[in-house]
Amino acid sequence: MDIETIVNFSLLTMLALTVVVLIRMKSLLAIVLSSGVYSFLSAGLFVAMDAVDVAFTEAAVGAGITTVLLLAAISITGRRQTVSKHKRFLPLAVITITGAALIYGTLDMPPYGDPMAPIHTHVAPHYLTQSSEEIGIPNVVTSVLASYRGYDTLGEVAVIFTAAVGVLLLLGRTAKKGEHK
Amino acid sequence: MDRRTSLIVREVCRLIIPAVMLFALYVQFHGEYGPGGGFQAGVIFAAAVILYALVHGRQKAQQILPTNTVVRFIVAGILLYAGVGVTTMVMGGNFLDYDVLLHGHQQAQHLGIFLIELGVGITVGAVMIAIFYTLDEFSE
Amino acid sequence: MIADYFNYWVVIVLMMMGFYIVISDSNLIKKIIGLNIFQTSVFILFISMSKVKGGTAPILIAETDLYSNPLPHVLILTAIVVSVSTTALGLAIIARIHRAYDTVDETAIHEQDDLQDDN
Amino acid sequence: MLGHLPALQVIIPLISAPVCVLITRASWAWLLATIVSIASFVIAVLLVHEVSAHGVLSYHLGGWEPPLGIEYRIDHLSAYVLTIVAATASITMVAARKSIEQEIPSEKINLFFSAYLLCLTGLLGIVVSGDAFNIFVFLEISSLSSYALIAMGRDRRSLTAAYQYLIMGTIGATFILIGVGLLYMLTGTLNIHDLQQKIPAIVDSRTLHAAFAFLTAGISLKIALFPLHLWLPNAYAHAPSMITVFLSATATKVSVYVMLRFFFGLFPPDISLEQFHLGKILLPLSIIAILTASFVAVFQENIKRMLAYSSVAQIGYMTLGIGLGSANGAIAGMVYLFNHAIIKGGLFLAMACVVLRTGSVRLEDFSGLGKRMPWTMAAIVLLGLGLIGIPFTGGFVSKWYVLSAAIEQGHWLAAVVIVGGSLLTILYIWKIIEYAYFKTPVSAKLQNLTTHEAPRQMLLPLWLLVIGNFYFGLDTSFSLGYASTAIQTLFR
Repeated sequence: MDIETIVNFSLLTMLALTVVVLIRMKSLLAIVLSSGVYSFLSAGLFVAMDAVDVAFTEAAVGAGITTVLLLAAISITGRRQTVSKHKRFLPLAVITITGAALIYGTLDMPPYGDPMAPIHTHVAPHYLTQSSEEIGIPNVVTSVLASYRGYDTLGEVAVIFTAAVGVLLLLGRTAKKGEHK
Repeated sequence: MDRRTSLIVREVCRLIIPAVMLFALYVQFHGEYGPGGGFQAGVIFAAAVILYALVHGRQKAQQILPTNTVVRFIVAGILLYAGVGVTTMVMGGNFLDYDVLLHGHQQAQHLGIFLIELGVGITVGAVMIAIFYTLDEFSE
Repeated sequence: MIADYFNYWVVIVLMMMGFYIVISDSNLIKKIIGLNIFQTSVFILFISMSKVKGGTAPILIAETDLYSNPLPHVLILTAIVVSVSTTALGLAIIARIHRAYDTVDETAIHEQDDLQDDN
Repeated sequence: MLGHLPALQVIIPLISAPVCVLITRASWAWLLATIVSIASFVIAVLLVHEVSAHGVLSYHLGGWEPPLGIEYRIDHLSAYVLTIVAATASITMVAARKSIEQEIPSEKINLFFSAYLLCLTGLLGIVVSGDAFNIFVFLEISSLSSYALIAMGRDRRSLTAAYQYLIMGTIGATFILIGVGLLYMLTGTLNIHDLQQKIPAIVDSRTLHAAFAFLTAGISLKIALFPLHLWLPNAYAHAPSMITVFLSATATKVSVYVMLRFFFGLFPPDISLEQFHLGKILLPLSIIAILTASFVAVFQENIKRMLAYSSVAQIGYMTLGIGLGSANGAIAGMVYLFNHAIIKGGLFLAMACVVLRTGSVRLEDFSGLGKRMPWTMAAIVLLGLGLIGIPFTGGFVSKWYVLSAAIEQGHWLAAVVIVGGSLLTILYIWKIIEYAYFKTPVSAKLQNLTTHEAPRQMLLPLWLLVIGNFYFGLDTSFSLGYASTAIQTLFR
């Protein structure tokens, strides 16, 4: 086993452990912090898999902003998780079926890291070989994000704008007047 | 938080916050060469403002950067992005086809990418700040 | 075989654990956290696809020609933004629910709704 | 300029949404939203003509050839759905002003219309896009904005409904994302046209089967197909009146479009039907949806919720048509989609009129409304005839084609269910008529209320839909003709 594989395996194991612990936790504060840890570990995994831009974003957003928002939310609602009866059987059945469908789907997947997989041989080589000519910047992720698929990024900005409009609509100052109940 | 720790925290933040903001600018304009870009820069910039609001109180942050201004920044960012698209359309290209912006092909792509990344950065940073303000205000 | 798919299998387990939290837990905030874990795990699935053995990050340098696939990275950057947007909106709705019901527990909310007659 | 129409269809509402945030006067925000909706309708009509004249339109965003860049691809199917979405959006907006001013705090109306414009952007963006991931992005724009819009309802239950929808909707979207990811993994492309060329070669791959399963589950959640429909009745019952009108006429219709596009466009139809047995999944679920949801509707005391359950049943008719697995079945499903947008949009618009005047949609509060709001109630009756499927209405045309497609395929059970569902529809529509015309108000509050007819600004759009219901019962040249061309292009 090479060093890359070992790093991968151990990060994945730590991720799994984090979720197992998180499922069993009762304190919302601890849960929020563990979910931050989860994001942070995934950011590490993204670095190990060469996705530095994604890792950067995941660390800033998943571990950073999301955690801050969750903390602000539990300061509104109180930190104690109310314990009540959980449904167990149906959710377990659902995830077993879904998980099984996915595992079944992996059986014909190209092996992990295979450079000859279709995903690496159709459109992607064009980005990697032509973008220095067509765009002229070294970071191919930026080239694809801002130019080849720049329209998706406009959509992404629209999504986050939608979130802002939604939050202002729901919680903005005057919400107190038209109170529900 | 008692006075003494808060003094230390404030002094540390006085140093950190400008550094974080500078870093955000670096990430914004260096995304073409290394990891980073508008989105990450916006988030980092927002983190600096949020840090300021956590240390000095949200009201103080809002005195410097009022909610209304933040909302205007959100709108400005997204309009800048879409505006680049409309401009390329008016200049005879397809939507977001940067090539028509300037004569040199690569220079045009550079300009387009620079502008839309700026739009992304402004909107994302402002949205994060606005959401934090609103959630925090609601909790009072 | 195992080394070829180990990544994917662990990721599937992670996804399902997140999904389980969403559909089994009755605390509204914990559901959102479950959703985050579910989505983050899907991101890991995408990034796993993009990896090329022996490749490097897709930032062009003179020393190599072997890079990992940049496209899934771009897709996941967008998906991360979508995910944080959903979280923010979900939390805003939860804050309002807390004000209206004084609880963020699904079962307790249903009980209150059943008491109030339908209008 | 005509060449830019596909992009303009989405960009105009997209740019108007942030502009709308800056407008402080409520009536101007409404005006902007209305003008933009009508402009989208005009563009949609122009696109219908362009597609008829020149065939498929392809627009390369950013000037990059697909599959390198994102493509907008407009064929008959997308032009047809664009027209429905933009037309109902325009009618909704024209009627919306008074109702929204009453239900939404005035300082927030600009944000509210901005969210509406984003929702419209998302829905139109889904329909014009020829790129699987881009569809996901616009799906999220429309979904996030509809969660926020639904949560603005007057009752606190709108909040829980919005939350429930957010959770279910995000699960659905994540499933679609997984499906798209697996497809990309197998083919290396996200472009739908390109995927269509590549899928036949990998049809035996188990990964492709998994992708198909995840797309089916995700889209079914978004469509609210039984048993994944649970979010819909609450969301429709508690959303602001005009948002129910808008979403019922557009959002689930666009989800049905996504189903058609993915299973008869991205996957070639014969592969979806013969290799993956789409029909065997859709048919039983649709049949159960028609029967159970119609049955539950009969017992509802809240009429908005009754009509929402009715929508779940009507979606069953559409997926039944698609599940029949023939071109005629899919055409029937599309005609159903067309007429149901008119009928259900109209019925919910009538509910908005009633809410504006009485503040209630409880069945017992409808007592005596036949006299007090004659025009609104008459519209409910006429649209109700369409919902049941009485001859000379658009509803009849759609039921007729689903029925004959079922018989053509020899699905007698489906045929019986189609008729049985109509009988149940008679029951719940009759309940409304009974209260409105044959009962006198019991509560003192309502007796003293001097309820009068809804304002003309709402009645005119409402009656436009009523007339549409009858017009498209007689003239099917667009509703049926265009749908046939659309499906035949896909099945060829």
